[in-house]
Amino acid sequence: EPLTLDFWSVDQDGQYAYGMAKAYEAAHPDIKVNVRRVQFPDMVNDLARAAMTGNVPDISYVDNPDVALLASRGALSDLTGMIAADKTIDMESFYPGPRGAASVNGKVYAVPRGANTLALFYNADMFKAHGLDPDHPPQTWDEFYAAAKTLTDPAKNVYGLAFSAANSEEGTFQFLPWVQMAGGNYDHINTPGAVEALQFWQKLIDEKVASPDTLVRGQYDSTGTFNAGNAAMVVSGPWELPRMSRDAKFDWRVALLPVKTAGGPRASALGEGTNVIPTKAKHPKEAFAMISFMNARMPTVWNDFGFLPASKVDVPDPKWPAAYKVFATALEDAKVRGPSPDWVKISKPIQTAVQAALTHQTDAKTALDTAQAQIDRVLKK
Amino acid sequence: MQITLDGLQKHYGTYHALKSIDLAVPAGQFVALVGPSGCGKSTLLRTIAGLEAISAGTLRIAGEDVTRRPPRQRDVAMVFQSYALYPHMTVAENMGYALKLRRLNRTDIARRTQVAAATLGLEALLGRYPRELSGGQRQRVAMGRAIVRDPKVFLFDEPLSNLDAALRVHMRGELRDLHDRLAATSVYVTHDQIEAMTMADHVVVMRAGRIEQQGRPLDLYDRPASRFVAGFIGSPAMNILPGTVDPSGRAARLDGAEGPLLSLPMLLEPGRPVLLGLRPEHLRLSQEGGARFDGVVDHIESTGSTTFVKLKVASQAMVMTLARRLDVTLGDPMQIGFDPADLHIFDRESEASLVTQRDAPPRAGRA
Amino acid sequence: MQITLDGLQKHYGTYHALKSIDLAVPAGQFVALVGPSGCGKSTLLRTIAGLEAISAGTLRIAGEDVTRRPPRQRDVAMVFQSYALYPHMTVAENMGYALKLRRLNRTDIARRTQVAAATLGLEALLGRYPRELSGGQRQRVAMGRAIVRDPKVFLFDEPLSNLDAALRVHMRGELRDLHDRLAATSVYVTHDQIEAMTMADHVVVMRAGRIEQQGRPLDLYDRPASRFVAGFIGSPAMNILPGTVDPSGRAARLDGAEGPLLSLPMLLEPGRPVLLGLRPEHLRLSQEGGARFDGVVDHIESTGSTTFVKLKVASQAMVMTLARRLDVTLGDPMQIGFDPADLHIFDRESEASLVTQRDAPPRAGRA
Amino acid sequence: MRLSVFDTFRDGRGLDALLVLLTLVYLIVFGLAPILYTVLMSLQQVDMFTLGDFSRPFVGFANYVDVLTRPEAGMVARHTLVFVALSVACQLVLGFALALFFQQDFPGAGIMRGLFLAAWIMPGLVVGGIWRWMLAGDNGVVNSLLAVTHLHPTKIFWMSDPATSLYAVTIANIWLGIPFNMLLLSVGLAAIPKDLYEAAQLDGAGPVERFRSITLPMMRATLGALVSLSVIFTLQQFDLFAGMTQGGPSNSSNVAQFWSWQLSFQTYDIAGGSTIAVLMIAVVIGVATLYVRSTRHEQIG
Amino acid sequence: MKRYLLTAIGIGITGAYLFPLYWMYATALKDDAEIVQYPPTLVPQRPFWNVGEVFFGRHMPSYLWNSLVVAVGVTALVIVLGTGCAYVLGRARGRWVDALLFFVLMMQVLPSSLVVTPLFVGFNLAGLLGTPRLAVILAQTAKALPFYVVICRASFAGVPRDLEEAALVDGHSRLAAFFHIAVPLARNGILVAAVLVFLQSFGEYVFARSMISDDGLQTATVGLSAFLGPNTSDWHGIMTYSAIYVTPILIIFVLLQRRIVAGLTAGAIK
Ligand SMILES: Nc1ncnc2c1ncn2[C@@H]1O[C@H](COP(=O)(O)OP(=O)(O)OP(=O)(O)O)[C@@H](O)[C@H]1O
Ligand SMILES: Nc1ncnc2c1ncn2[C@@H]1O[C@H](COP(=O)(O)OP(=O)(O)OP(=O)(O)O)[C@@H](O)[C@H]1O
Ligand SMILES: [Mg+2]
Ligand SMILES: [Mg+2]
Repeated sequence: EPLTLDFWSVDQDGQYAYGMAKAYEAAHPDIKVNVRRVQFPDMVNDLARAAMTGNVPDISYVDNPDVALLASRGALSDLTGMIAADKTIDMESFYPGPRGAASVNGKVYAVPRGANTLALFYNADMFKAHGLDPDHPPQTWDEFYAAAKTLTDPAKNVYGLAFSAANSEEGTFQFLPWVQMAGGNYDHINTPGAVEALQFWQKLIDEKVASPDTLVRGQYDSTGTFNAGNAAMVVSGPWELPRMSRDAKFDWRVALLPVKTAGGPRASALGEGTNVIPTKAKHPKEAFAMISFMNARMPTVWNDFGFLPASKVDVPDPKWPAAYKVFATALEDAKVRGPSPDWVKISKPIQTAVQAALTHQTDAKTALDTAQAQIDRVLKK
Repeated sequence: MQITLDGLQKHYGTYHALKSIDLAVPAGQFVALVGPSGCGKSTLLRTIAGLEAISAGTLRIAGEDVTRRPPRQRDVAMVFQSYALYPHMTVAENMGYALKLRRLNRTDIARRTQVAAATLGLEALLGRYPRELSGGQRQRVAMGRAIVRDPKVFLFDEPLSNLDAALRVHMRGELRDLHDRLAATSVYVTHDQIEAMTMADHVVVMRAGRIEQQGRPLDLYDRPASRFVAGFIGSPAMNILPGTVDPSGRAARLDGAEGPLLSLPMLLEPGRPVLLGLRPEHLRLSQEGGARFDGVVDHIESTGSTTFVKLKVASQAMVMTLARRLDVTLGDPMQIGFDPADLHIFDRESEASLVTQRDAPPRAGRA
Repeated sequence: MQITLDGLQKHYGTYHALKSIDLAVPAGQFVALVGPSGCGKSTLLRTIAGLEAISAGTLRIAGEDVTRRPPRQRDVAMVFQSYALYPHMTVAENMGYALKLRRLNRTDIARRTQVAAATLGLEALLGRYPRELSGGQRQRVAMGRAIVRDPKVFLFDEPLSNLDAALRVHMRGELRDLHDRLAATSVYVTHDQIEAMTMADHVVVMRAGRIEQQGRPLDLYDRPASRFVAGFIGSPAMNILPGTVDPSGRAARLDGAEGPLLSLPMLLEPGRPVLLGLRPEHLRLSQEGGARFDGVVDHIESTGSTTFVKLKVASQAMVMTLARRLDVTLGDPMQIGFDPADLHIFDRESEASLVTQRDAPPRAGRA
Repeated sequence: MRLSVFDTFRDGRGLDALLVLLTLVYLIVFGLAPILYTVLMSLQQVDMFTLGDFSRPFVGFANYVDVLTRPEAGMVARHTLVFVALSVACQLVLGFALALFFQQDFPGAGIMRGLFLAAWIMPGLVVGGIWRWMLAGDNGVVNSLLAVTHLHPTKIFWMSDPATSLYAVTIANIWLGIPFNMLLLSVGLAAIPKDLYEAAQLDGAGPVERFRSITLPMMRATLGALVSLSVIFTLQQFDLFAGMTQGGPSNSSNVAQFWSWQLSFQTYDIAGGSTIAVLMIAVVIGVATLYVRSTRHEQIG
Repeated sequence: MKRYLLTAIGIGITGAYLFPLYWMYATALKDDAEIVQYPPTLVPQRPFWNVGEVFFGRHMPSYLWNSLVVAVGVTALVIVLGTGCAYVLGRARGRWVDALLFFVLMMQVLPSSLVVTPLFVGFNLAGLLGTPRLAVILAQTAKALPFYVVICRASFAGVPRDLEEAALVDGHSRLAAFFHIAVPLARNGILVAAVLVFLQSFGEYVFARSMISDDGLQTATVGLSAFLGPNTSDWHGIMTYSAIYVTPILIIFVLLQRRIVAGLTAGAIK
């Protein structure tokens, strides 16, 4: 009778985990893979609760910033040894971002399953209509602001820009690259550059270049407004490509995020997650074999599931080749959030600070100082 | 305040509860409304109060058409048959509620409540809730609620039915006094003959949603227009026996084997089937003179002051009331006398009285 | 079934509603329970039914101690003063419910319900819900609920108070027949003198939670043990006037200016303050012989058959009942006669009767 | 004679005891235990990963100090108060108005009343989503209707303006609570004997006065139950915050229950979350006490 | 005439109130672009309706069945456990009753999301997680029971006591009088409370999500969350799904309203 591997993921039918499971079962008739869907925000809770009762899966998806947390609490198997013995997984082949997310204190607890990052989508038709050159999307923050300002057309309910500053991890995800470009990071969130980055966002909202609802909209809904023609540009990721090509009835294009000043450092966010084996998994060996199998199929994730490959592999005949090139470039500078076992406690003050400043409850500097104080407390512990 | 009802009708779904009621109650009158259970008395009161939508007809109070006026614009006080006490208010609050709504000040309310409570013997219960009262106490609170006000119109729906005799006599006097003092117009539903006869200026007899007869109390007693009214007014009810006018036309023979011949106070067509009515209290024992017939004692009951003798007369049952004890054995024969002027005669078919046109019999001074 | 109450007490919170009731109702007896409103009649019935927890004392039915038995093990049928009809059942269902609980089959239930409904004049209303009935109709349904059963014990709490006179007379007969037919034991609360006197084998007079006197109906009428019972039994109530035994000891003078002298049927200490009682129906007009005094007509009421004359005698009020009309004007002087044997005498202090020991006066045959 | 054991459960005090115990035992096992566990956790150092083992260090009231000294604590308390007070009051008033309206006899009253159940059927996630769309600043239908009817021509950014975000959630919550209030009040209204209104009318009471002195006191049992349950439900409302504002912008619409959830399940600080829950229990104790006291003045049949 | 005016007003009020419900249907018929369009379209311009795809593609029959099992189980359990308690608390008075009432109300105090963790631990120890739907029923019953008791108590308090006394005299035990007289007369409150409990349990989310791991036993509201991914939220799908979920229940309640809600006015007790 076939051995059953329990595989928890956040995917929906037809996405990564299901596709991989089908492929793996086809290749290994003696194995059955039972995929269970877990809500994205619940994954850590469920894994922790499962660890408590012992009903853990054999393989699970874990979001990048959560690996450190779970690993530090002993919930994840140390894969260092198995990877060393394995022929297909080479940690060095991963981009620095994904690689950083997978290891804690030099030990590897996770294998990246793919990656995504942020870039700037823009509506080339609107660029033309407003006399902007669609072949030269904005390169710096100033150009970016100017373009957004030009593109904003309240009479037609069009904002120049859409992005997300929601009170959730998405807000941190979108904000950190701008801080990093200005010379700051999550652990130095109140540097002058970071304050400037936040003030730049403030300006976008204050001047109604981006909708005030940016504060409550996730990336998906923000991009929806872009697709509907209510925003001329949107900061978002490759996961939107299928929907955009279906819904956006205009010439849309992708560009790298603008940098603060010409020649300044680039930065982008690292998204997507990893596959892990929980500590109490019943079939760790078989589980690792499947992880290895999945890793081997990294070149197909772009076309099959809309992920960027997390490692430097050749993607043969990529869909949306132009977009692929931009995102692959962006990924080079994508930085992992953390890693820190207390990432959520770092991320929360950042979200709050961003929102407090954008709604002018405090000024940018004070907001970020407050956040920094809270982050310091967490990091010192 | 005069109350005038014109062609009033009331339907409950398909049930026709009031069938064209015409009634005029002059201002200041005290009207008793009597009739068998279910004939529509409460319904009539409720339409006057404005609690039931009227299906047809008009209602005027003091000349004004109030058919569509809400109850509270009619200035009517009513004692409900079901009491309808406010369960969440004490006795005092129940009684003072109407006054409170009239914005009387606290001391006035307390004073008037106190007075009414004293009248009703409720002083000790003012702080109780209705659920802590006996049946009669509840009824008194219901009454108290009406009498603390001084409304234009009083409507009483059997307000004394649960009170003992002494209290009832007392309340009769109080109610009538109140009525006179306020010069109010009162409509009073009762099943108590004594109440109807002694309190009211005018009695209305209802039957199945219609007014059967109305008039001064003693007129109804003396000259009931129909067998129904004759049987309804007076207690025990009038003895009504089928008979046939004999060939002379001056007497009638009771139906049944060897029915006795009763002389009639008037001339009727011979052979006409009639109903002969004799009130129990108009029957006498073996008296010389006057009309007379034989009966057999069937049953005897005494209330102490009054004795009810049930008789068999030519196989028909009759009741006789005597104002004293009687020492007879069941089965004893008895000779019964009566004054022919007390005989009521009704058409067998229409049941209408055949003697209503005659004058009131000269009854007074017959002691 | 015999019902025996021994030292029964009932408290409602701090209110002492029944203060040690001792009562033995022999099997098959029909007992009337009378007393002023609020004296504890309903409470007593409810304790017999098992609806109130008894604070002290024991209750036996048919010799068995049932003090702590639930109502259903007592086989008691009760008519509630408040009716307590099931609002979600039709008239027929209300009446048949107890039978259904006894697992009678459907046709039996229907038959018995039908019979009871016919007795009560409810045939046309069997399909109605209680809220669609008039007050008297509801009361009849409440009664129907009790009489469809054949229980050991019947408890009636003012079951006829909302019925018209004719129906009431009819129901009196029916209830008494039912009682006899089932050989049941019945306890019957009523405010109606006639009901108590004519239906009951035994009358219990209650006052403020105690039994004041009990006995055969006419005994209570003839020999009330106290001023209270004297005033309570009989309607209109007995005239009770303060007086003082005169020096002869054979007569008493009514208090007040020029109070007349009434001869006494017995010898009392001279100068003793007493209360003199005379029933309105024992007073006569200007009759030669017997005792006699003068009064002035104050007010006259007539029910048709009976006339109530209110008199002023030596500035005290008296009522006289006459079994006929009277043609006098207010203010007329009147000479009043009475039979000294009808005089009741009570101690002014204790209000106890001073004549209860004497034999029943030979009243019969005084016609 | 005493009742037999069997009989006491049919006729005596035993029946009351039995009926009460059914509920009581169940609630002690499945209701009280988790509450005590929560209280325990608020006194310990716990996070997501130490939930299962009981040998956790006790920290006394450190968690309370920690939670209460956080910068957002005061704000959250204030928001919770506003949210609960406003929601409960409006639900009650609107629910009462609707119950009174549909109490009248007109064709379709029953069907319409049934339709009001819709809000109770819809999953919380969907309700949150719908209101989010409807109150959206740029493309929400509410703003669009306000603009079309010239009530408020400029757009209101309901959820992203800190001045309105709490009210946006409150509006949605009021919508959600109306059927509950309306239905239970309808039940209470139907149980009031008609003749009391009739008596009051004759006593001269107008509609307002009748409502005040008959309807309200007669509904005491229902109102007590309703208000206390409404307060508790409102204190547990979670979906709308999750669906509409996530407590933002920057806590301007954060309330105790959402904050407690955020701490417990977003930052895995179970101790902090439990602490807030225990503080909320204290509020409910007050509500429950008021409710129990109010039942003393009820009319019991 | 006035009655029809009232009907018209009633329709107006109901319409306004149900607008969010309409918006759900409208959104279900719109594509993603139309959903965010401004000004919003009151009537979907390019309606498309993928009921079948959502219904079968998302395993709705099995989800709905599981929701039904949970809801029926909870409602039955709550009625069995709670009705008697509500009755006693509505009838008796005194310090004990106050204490009980207080206790019962307090059991309602914690949101599901907080009690689920201790219950999860306890149920795991007791082995109840092996029968996850039963576990959810037990947990949700604890949540709904206080609510039900408090609501029904108010209805029982309104039943006149003398009716029960009449039943005792007619030959009922107290237990039987409770069943045959008190319960029918308090039925409006019981029915409404039971309906609310049923609907609440049908839509239960937190317990089902945590305790049921087998997708074949999962309930409908949890199935709904499948439309929300880490980077996607398929509003069109969510609305379609919930339209499918809401519509039949709504139809049932409108059809049954004669018995459920309209019975309210008919049942005046006194
Ligand atoms: N729940 C209660 N709390 C306090 N007192 C009560 C309660 N129930 C009754 N009583 C009092 O007990 C006394 C006896 O009441 P009961 O109902 O037995 O009177 P009753 O003789 O039947 O009077 P009625 O002829 O008016 O019906 C009354 O004075 C009443 O006020
Ligand atoms: N809601 C109703 N639906 C149908 N019929 C009703 C309704 N209310 C009253 N009735 C009927 O209308 C008739 C008149 O009722 P009403 O209450 O006026 O009688 P009543 O004369 O006061 O009788 P009672 O002396 O018994 O109180 C009765 O036959 C009664 O059955
Ligand atoms: Mg009536
Ligand atoms: Mg009584």
